[in-house]
Amino acid sequence: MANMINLLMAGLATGAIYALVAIGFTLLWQTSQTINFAQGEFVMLPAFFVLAALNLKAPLWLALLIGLGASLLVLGALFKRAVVDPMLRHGVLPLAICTMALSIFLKEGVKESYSAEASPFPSFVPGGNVSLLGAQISIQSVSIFVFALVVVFALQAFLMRTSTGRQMQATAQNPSVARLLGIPVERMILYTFLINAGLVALASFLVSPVYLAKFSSGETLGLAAFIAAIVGGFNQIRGAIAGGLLLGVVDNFAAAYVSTQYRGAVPLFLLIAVILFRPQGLFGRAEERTV
Amino acid sequence: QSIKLISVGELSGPGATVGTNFKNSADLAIAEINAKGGILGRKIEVTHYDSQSNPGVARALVQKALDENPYALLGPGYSGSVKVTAPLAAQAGVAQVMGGEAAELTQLGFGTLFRTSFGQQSSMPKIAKYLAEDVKAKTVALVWVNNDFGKGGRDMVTKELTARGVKIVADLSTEAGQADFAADVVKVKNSNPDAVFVYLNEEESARALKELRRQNVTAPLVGETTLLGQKVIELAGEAANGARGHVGLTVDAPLPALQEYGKRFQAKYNYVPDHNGIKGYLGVYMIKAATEKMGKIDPKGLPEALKGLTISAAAEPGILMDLTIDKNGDLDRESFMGEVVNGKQVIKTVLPKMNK
Amino acid sequence: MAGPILEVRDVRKRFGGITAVDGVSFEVREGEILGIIGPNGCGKSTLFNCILGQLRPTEGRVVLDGQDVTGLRPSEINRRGVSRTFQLLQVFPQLSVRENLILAGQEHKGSMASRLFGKRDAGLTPEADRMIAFFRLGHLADEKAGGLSYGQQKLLDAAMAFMAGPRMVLLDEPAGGVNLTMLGHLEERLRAINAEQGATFVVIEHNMDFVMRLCTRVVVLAEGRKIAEGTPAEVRANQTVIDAYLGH
Amino acid sequence: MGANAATLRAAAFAAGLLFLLLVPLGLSRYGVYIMSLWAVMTIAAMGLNLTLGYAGQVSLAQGAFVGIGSYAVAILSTNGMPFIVPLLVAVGLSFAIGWLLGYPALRVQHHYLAFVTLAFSTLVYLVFRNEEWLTKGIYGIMGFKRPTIFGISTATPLAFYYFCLAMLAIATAFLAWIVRSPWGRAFVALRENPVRALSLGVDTRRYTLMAFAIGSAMGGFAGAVYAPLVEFVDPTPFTLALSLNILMMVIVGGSGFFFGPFLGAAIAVLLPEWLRFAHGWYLVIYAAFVMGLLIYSPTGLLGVADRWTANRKTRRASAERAAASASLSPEKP
Amino acid sequence: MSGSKAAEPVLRVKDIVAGYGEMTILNGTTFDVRPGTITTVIGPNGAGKSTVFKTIFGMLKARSGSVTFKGQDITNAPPRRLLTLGLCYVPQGRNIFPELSVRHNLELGGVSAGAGVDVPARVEALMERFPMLRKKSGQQASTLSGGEQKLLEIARSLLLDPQLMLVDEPSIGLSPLMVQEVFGILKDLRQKGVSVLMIEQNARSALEISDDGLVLELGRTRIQDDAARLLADPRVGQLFLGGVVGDAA
Ligand SMILES: Nc1ncnc2c1ncn2[C@@H]1O[C@H](COP(=O)(O)OP(=O)(O)OP(=O)(O)O)[C@@H](O)[C@H]1O
Ligand SMILES: Nc1ncnc2c1ncn2[C@@H]1O[C@H](COP(=O)(O)OP(=O)(O)OP(=O)(O)O)[C@@H](O)[C@H]1O
Ligand SMILES: [Mg+2]
Ligand SMILES: [Mg+2]
Repeated sequence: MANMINLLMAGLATGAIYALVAIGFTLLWQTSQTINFAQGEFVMLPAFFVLAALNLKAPLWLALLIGLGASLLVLGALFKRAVVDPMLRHGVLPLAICTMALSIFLKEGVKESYSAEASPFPSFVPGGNVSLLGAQISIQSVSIFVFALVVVFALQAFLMRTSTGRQMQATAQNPSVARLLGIPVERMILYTFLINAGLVALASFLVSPVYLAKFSSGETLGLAAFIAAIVGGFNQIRGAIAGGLLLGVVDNFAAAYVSTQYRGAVPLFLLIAVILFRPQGLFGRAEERTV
Repeated sequence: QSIKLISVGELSGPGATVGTNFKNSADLAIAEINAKGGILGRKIEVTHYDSQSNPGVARALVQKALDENPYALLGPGYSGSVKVTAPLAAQAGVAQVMGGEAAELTQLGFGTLFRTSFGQQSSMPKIAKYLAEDVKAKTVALVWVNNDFGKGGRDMVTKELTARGVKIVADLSTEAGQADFAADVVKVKNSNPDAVFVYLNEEESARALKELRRQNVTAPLVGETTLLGQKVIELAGEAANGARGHVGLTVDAPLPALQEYGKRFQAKYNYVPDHNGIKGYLGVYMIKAATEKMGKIDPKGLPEALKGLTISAAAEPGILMDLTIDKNGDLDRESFMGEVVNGKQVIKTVLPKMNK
Repeated sequence: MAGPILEVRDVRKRFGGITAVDGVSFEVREGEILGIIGPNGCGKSTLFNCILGQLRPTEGRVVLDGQDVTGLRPSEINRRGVSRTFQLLQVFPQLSVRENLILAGQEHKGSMASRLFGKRDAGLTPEADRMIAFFRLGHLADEKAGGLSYGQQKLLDAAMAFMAGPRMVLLDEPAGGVNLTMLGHLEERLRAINAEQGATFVVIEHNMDFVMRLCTRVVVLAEGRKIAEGTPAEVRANQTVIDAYLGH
Repeated sequence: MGANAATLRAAAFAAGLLFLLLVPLGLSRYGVYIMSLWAVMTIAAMGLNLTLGYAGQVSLAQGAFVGIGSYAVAILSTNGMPFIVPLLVAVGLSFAIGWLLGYPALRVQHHYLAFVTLAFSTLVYLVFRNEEWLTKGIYGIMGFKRPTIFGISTATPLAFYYFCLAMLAIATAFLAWIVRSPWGRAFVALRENPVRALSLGVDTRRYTLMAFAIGSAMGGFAGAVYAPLVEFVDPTPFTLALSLNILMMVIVGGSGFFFGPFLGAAIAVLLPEWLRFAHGWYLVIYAAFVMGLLIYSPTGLLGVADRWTANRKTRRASAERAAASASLSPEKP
Repeated sequence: MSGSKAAEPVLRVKDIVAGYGEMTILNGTTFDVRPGTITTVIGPNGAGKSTVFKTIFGMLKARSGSVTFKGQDITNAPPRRLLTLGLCYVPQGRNIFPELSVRHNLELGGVSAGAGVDVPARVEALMERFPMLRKKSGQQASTLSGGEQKLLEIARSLLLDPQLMLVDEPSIGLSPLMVQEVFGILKDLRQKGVSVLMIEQNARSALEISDDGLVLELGRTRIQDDAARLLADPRVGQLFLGGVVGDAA
């Protein structure tokens, strides 16, 4: 029993990390119909902005601010301007592939210009553990969990309750009609990418103390988050939480009770059951009427 | 005219950390040698090719390297990549000084293949012996990374432990880059072993140590260089205390030469090299020593010159520690048993060369 | 005229809490031209989708040639000689007009394997070109269908339904957006096929002139139910129909 | 004018063929090896181009099929079978597994399908790595020979290159036949508008399964050539990264264009090699180039060419319309 | 009515050349819309009617020629500007946000409303007018029937109190009752001084409520005249109205 709780808690902690990154996937999809295969690298990069600032002897708070600013600029505005804008009209795949190239670009770029080594990353959350149901969980994990929840509910409310949020969704679903109604399409898309950039920066600051700052740390993270987003139902932000936590927990239980050798695949196949049973994902809306 | 070395290594992909350490250290060694006038008065020139951690690409690049008539080849670091490329080097008769640790590599009889570290066939018996005789473990749980490095070690240690009558009660494969070791540690706990053998890369070692401590595993944690190196201590903090095991190559070894090397490396690259770094460094000095023994720049003669060569640190400080290369291309030299105490690696015993 | 080619028996379709089609029954006799009319959102298109397998009815049966075809896949129903057009534009945007038409006919000849070994156009180019000429799309034959105007796409959709020489065609608002001259043309064509080949038509249409001229019988739906059935003249005079649908 | 374009295309084709036949004569062994790798990757990408580019079914598993083909050949060849047997097994096995992989596609689409194929790809990798009794696990399989065809050994790099080229020619001819048959049109219908296709009697289920099966079989075929090229098969090349790379080849070359994979594979295989002069930065430059290319032409390299010819055609049609329009005089009733 | 030449046209389209990519569809289209009138555009399929509207509304670029609205040059002006000037546009086909609810679709029509406009109140008023919209306000818009979607679009365009409405075939998919309703709305708008430019294939009904008529063919204005006269013109009937309309009038 203690084992079970231990596994559950550890799974939730990892799952919260996946969820945090997965939110970005669903956000981008829901508000601009883009899939960003560089999302993992987007989480990796802000940590290096911070490290670079720290190397220049900036205090931690300032370094984090600089990291956030740089992310908004590079991963938000610049990404949107240089990569997304020219490709948005051409469907999902070319842009997805382009972001795949971007992920190579960022990964290799960081490796060459900074280091191939993992660097420890300072945590702005206090260390230590709290005891919960007999399991020790780090405060870091708890804060990631809480943060992910807060972000999801805030974003959900923003998209659903505010006019700007709905304009963003409208832009994604039918940009030409949105333009025709006078929705500032460009600005809506920019908001989307700025929010995403802020999100990945914060995710980066929370996750890097656990995962370490390393050029390749986005690989597994990005993939896991992609899966979490799909399982949650790609077009629902709150699905990302469910998907992330489910993936984290299932992964741990599968490794403990099914097979460690096949750990990479067992959870995926269990989650495929979810997808085949509910093709729109756990929380997703059914596809629109086609005829 | 300069001496041309070509290095093919894992500079991107999953092995990037391995390959980059190897490359940086090789560069360091070459810079040092060139600063002192080179080998036999000739400067060394090196080209690095990136195998993307993919054996197929490595093969292509070794072919490319051989097309360029190098003096010797450095790398790769992944045993699989070594295995596909070794036949090409052998066919061309060019010495290949590489980083792979899989036991079988030097038993395939290529004749041009040379290690820069212990193969697992030398390190694992030492660990098995330590587990059986010093720790007096009757049962052991294995936690290993499922790539050619980890699997090779696991297979070897399993053989050695079984031969000594030690029972393997848990055999846990983990993934490279794995972040969450909760499930593995639960399994370790459930198997209730006398000792745990942990054979992972440095980062994963750190994470595994943290999780082992979190779940209060009290059995001794035994491993190789990758469990108790400086890097692991840096990443795992407190959790590293008590980890112990065999140390083949580490900058923390109680040898001034090794520590000096570590400092030079850190000064140049701003991080602590791991054992793969030392491999790249030694590789270059092995070539230097063999060449000087021959007294001429002769690529075809280099493999023969390397075989059976004993290099003393007194004569060639760059070799860091006396070593002997046997006729298969395996290394022999002293190694250590160490333990992490209060965030520092402490060497407990010095293990002599095997064939003294 | 022969007996019913199609029987719709008490078909019901629910979407969550919404009942779009609420127990509709009627027959289509071989060789007739049946009109289906009714206010917006009364379930006409949903009914078509249920008949043709695009949707599975929640309840009720669809019987074709005396065989129960409820829940069969659209492709199977199509291969029994029933084709259709769509209310909202449904063409293959990246294929040329001619390719659209060939595609519409190719699956009706031979088996899947024989198609692999057969001619590239399955011998359908002449027929496709006849269709193109008839619908006055000649200058657009090699254009991508996605670049046609609304009415042209509508015509292409109709042309596709005729490619395989069907026994029965279900048309969902064929007149919408089609120029009147062209519509007259289409009407003649329908009549001709009906007379010469005995093909059966079921037409959903809001253009009452078109319905009155063309149809031999009309079924009226409102709020998912059948509220009237009869000749065009009868229906037009029916007060319920006037109130619910026609207006004054 | 249509004839003009056709001649142009024929000339380009002939020139390309001549180039492929002659180019190895000017290359080092390494260059020849890379060209062989290009041929292999082109075959794999052509398969995915059928599944994705023509039929519109997203698959992240093409790399797994290359792996399945490679392992089939490696395992059977080490057991001493003549090359043709392992080759047929590789293709047949991939076809069958690809068919099965198509079933989820009948239920889910887009990113959900991407996920399912991704899971499959992960599973296949793990099977290669873990089922040691069959695959020798992480250590890989070595010691099988390059085939001897009609008594001619393909052991030398040059001979093997021509062997790869011949295999590429077979694959090309086969695929050309498929997409030029009515099947090709049905595949495109699947991509463009499955709902309409279904109502026109297109058995979308069977075509979907076929698209997966044939595409996968070509992946297996590529694998069957890959194994003797590298003369070593281990699990590491067949991770998800390979599938993604093949996907990139398809998109960069021009998804849904017959010769797209040729160009896409050239970019993905040859370009990094040309960029090696940039040392550590070569992948950065490569990635930047690919991004730039896609930003310039999201429809891929052949998309540019297609747009160009389409524009020429349109200009002509436009002129005709203008002339007809000019002949209409405004009437005053 | 064509006699009232005094008033400056509210919309003047002059020598417009436009098209898609390399394809030129409009080869110098010219016409005027008088203030407070309904003008109906008819013509064969593919004549370029929708293209004219798209060009006026800034969705396609005019390569040459000019569009003036109340004396202001609005050639190639972006939609947002046109909306604030008082133009609105209901395109042909399906133009909704499929995954948003009916109510949200409707509300988005008010995005470019000025500060003083009470959008919720107007939404309420429209729902009063089209009870269907209220009944289905929470439903995802894509699940509406074809005709219901069109009504939603028309309602949405009314949210901004336009001064000139461009409507592309409003009658497609609408039941006769609904067509009457919509045409009634257009007439009411005219009453309030709003001008309407409408494309219709349902030409008889449309011309009957129109003041002016316009025949477009191959991207050019063939005829522009009083609607009643156009309806009566046998040549127009023969060529564009299926040959039956002329007699009917
Ligand atoms: N997938 C769905 N989910 C929920 N409601 C639906 C769905 N599909 C259709 N409906 C509802 O069913 C009703 C009937 O729709 P249908 O399209 O059949 O109407 P119709 O008679 O064809 O109308 P029109 O003349 O406007 O085309 C509509 O009220 C619509 O809102
Ligand atoms: N998106 C497009 N791309 C290329 N060509 C187009 C496009 N849309 C329309 N066309 C072409 O422009 C011409 C005019 O189209 P338009 O839509 O303006 O016609 P229309 O008069 O509105 O016809 P309809 O009555 O059928 O709606 C047609 O010949 C069509 O082929
Ligand atoms: Mg309908
Ligand atoms: Mg139009």
